[in-house]
Amino acid sequence: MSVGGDIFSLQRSWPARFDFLDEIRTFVGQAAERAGFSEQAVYAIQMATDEACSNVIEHAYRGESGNIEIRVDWDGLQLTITLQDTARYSFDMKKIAQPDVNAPLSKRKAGGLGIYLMKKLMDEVQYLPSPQGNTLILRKRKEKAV
Amino acid sequence: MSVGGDIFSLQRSWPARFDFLDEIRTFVGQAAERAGFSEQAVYAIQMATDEACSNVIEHAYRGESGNIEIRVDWDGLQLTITLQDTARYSFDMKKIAQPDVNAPLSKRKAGGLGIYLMKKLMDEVQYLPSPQGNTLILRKRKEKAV
Amino acid sequence: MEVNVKEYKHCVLVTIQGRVDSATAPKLNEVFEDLLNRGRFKIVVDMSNVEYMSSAGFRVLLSAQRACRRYHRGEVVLALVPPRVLEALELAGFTKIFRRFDNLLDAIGYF
Amino acid sequence: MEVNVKEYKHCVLVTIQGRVDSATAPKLNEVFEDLLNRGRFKIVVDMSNVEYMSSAGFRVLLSAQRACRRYHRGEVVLALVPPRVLEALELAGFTKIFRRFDNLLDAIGYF
Ligand SMILES: Nc1ncnc2c1ncn2[C@@H]1O[C@H](COP(=O)(O)OP(=O)(O)O)[C@@H](O)[C@H]1O
Ligand SMILES: Nc1ncnc2c1ncn2[C@@H]1O[C@H](COP(=O)(O)OP(=O)(O)O)[C@@H](O)[C@H]1O
Repeated sequence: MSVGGDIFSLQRSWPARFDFLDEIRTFVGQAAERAGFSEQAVYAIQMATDEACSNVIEHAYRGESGNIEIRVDWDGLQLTITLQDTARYSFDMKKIAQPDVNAPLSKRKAGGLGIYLMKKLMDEVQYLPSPQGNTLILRKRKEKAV
Repeated sequence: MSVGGDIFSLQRSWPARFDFLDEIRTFVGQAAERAGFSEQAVYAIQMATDEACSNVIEHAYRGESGNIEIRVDWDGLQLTITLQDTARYSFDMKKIAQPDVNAPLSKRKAGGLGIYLMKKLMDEVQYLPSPQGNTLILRKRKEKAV
Repeated sequence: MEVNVKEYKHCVLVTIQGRVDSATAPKLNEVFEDLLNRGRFKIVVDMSNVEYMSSAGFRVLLSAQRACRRYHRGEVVLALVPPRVLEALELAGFTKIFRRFDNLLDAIGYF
Repeated sequence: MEVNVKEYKHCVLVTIQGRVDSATAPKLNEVFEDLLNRGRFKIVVDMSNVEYMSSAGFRVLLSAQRACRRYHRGEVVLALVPPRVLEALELAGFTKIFRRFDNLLDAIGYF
């Protein structure tokens, strides 16, 4: 079997609760490994997905119950993770200010790192809000083998 | 070969200088190992011999040059280490006060541990002074195998 | 995630084991809050057994650092940060905010 | 015998390697003398790599302890004492005079 050679799609759904983050990271981590990503890239993909799901649970569902459906697609070149919620709240991602990661301690904001990290960790982050629920798409291309 | 089974005698001579203590410990240590003593007993025999030689160099030769002749005898039951010097000074071992090893720090004397340790580490310590030089005999019986 | 606290004369060693995410970060925060309430502002965090830490964990570290550095009364330092965690901390600009040590003795001895 | 010194904020770590006997003890004594002259009275001695120590070494430790404890200005503590060395220290009654630690962190953190 040529690692990363097989094209695949996986899909699963989890209750929108923090205690499922662990399972979700395992799910996308295994997919990223199957796609042949490096350990470093696998960690990045897991972290970006965690940050995305944490935001959905915290800011989109805001304590209401619901699900997050996660779909992972590997096309041989890039991994696409699509998060689908049916939450009531959405936001305008473009209006979120970037955190100043060079600010000294006294000027650092408490939060606001999630989206920033997602964008740094992935090659593409796309947010599609809708009244029926929101879609977040995370993409990472395979790094060239060394 | 049954360890500790062979009876043997070894003899060597060293200049009465601290920098030979290392060799002397190796010499008696190897003999004690050959006699089948435990690692703990080997260490005790090395330490007692070191303390004895240190005393000869420091208190008997007092900076004068000379030799220490060491003979090791293993008779199958006990190891006898005989130290022979030709030093000018001797002393009365019975008159040496035992250190108070239970004294608190403020009451502890700086030295005076050598003879005490020799006696604790070995089964028998015998000192035979003479105008031609002094003999110190250290004996350790083989502990029973467990 | 497991958190262990060992109190030394001049500092406290907080050892984190496992994964710190939105689910577990509150427990970590409680540990720091307790130390701060008891006036312990010099803190070494042993990260060597952290398998994962999300921004929820970073947030806890940042707020602890802010509380400890206030009035120059102390500091949070990080020891033995695993490479993956370090990369994420770097992205977040946290390596400028936390002194790091690559051995625990130096970290404890720093205080 | 090799002796290494690492100075921390509140204490000094003295690491002894090899064999301490009448030949090498003076070198160990110099290290302690130097620390005492510089007002460093809180000393952790890492004994883990001591292969052998005779009463000449014990004497050096005792005199350092006496100097450090004077005016309650400090203390010499021993860390990771190997079993054979410990047995001899016990015979000499030194285990009552030196606090011991079975890990370096606890020893450094004690000061
Ligand atoms: N899925 C989401 N739904 C609604 N609002 C969101 C969502 N994700 C992020 N936000 C908004 O964007 C802000 C920044 O998010 P983020 O960078 O993850 O930092 P944090 O969650 O720590 O505030 C959040 O405070 C929230 O207001
Ligand atoms: N071989 C020796 N020749 C002469 N005097 C000795 C000898 N061994 C020991 N002594 C005397 O006995 C004292 C106690 O010896 P010891 O217990 O080894 O302690 P230390 O050598 O540290 O003084 C010595 O100070 C010395 O006066």
